[in-house]
Amino acid sequence: MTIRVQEADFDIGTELDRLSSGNKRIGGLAVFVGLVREIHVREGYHRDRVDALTLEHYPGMTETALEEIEAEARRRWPLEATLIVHRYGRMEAGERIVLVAVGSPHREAAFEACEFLVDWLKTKAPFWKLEETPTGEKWVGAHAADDQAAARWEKK
Amino acid sequence: MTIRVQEADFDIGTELDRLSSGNKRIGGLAVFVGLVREIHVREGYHRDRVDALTLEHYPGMTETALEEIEAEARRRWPLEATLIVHRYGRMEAGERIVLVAVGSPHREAAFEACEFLVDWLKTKAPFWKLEETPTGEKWVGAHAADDQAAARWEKK
Amino acid sequence: MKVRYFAWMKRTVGVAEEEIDPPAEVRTVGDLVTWLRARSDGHAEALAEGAAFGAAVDKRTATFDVGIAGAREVAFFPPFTGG
Amino acid sequence: MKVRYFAWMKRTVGVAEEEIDPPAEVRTVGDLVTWLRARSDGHAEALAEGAAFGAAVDKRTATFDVGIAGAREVAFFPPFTGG
Repeated sequence: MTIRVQEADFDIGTELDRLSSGNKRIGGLAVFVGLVREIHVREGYHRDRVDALTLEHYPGMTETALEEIEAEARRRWPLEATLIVHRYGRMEAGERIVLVAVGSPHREAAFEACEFLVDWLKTKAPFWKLEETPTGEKWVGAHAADDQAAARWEKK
Repeated sequence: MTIRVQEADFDIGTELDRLSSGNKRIGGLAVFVGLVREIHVREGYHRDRVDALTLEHYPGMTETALEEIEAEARRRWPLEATLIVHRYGRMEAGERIVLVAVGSPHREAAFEACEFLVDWLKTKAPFWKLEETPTGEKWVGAHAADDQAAARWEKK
Repeated sequence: MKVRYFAWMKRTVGVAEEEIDPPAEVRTVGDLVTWLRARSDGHAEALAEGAAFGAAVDKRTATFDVGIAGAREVAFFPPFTGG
Repeated sequence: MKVRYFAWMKRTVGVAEEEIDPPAEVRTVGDLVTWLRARSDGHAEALAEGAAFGAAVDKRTATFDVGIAGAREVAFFPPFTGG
């Protein structure tokens, strides 16, 4: 039930403590932390380097989109706690970008809902990545793999 | 590649920082935190209360079993980093029991391997839970659901 | 009505946002795209037919058949790449 | 050879571990279970036929057909419930 879009870094331990403390029905937390990956291996051998990236977003729309994604997860799984913290602005390689955490009595629901939230926020929340590479700046294109990952949660 | 069995609590933020720092190929961490759940709803309506539990384990065998589980995960998925911290001894409701974290270039591998590790450690590592309830102490029986969760990873 | 552009579309159009006053026959997001293309080469390139971009009306994702009557803000952007 | 018991089996048997010296015809984990049952009512109850318990030989999970020749430690325990 917490959604934050912020420029500052976050502390995972503090965030997760706050999320689960006081709720005695939580048996498991499933968590995802997205990081700025420096080395990208493409097509199995070619290596690109990303020194930093800048995340642009659409203030106002971002929060609404994340709230809708979170509400959908709560409709689908019995969740006791949810947290999405997504950063924007410039981040160097190795920095944290996003934290998604889900608390549930049962771990299966926590894992599924966490994966769902990550998949959907990648394709349904208005964020755009601009990478700084040795050959210049480059807007990241949408990944077909992300679309496929998101599509598996579409209701038949 | 880190496995620890300890009585003391752990700090999630510190553990995850140590796990991912210095490895620039990690794009995502999938994490599971198991907690002592106080309220157990059984059969949809009956509520049991667990005030605390004591985890017994088999020193020596536990570490070997966890190492084997971790090695199996590395055979199955392209992982950059793995961490299992499992506590033993007495823990009160709301306390952390176990931390499983997996770092990979790609989130799908991280999520799958993390779920695999949790499922297998529940059924293949020698831990036993003794619950303290208002009606006395009670050894936890094996859950059919855990066996089923573990079985889905058995190679055909 | 305000129009906003994000990511590479902002650079191609040349502005992050602009105030516009389209004629009454511009009724939908799709109509607006066609109308905006005529404003400059940058607009024409960013909003070209076949280019992969999406839209939002008042900060909610909108397909091209969505009406824009009464909207305060229409946005255009490339596919999302967050997370 | 040392035998160890865990969780409720330890309470039922009455000891956490014991030194034993079974005769030569006790060759497998299964043989040892049968032999141990005769030691006390607690042993008989903990290691009863049909009870759900597992074993380890020198700290590795072992089925009942595994040999115990040369083993330093055999353990018996209920199904695992960690995590």
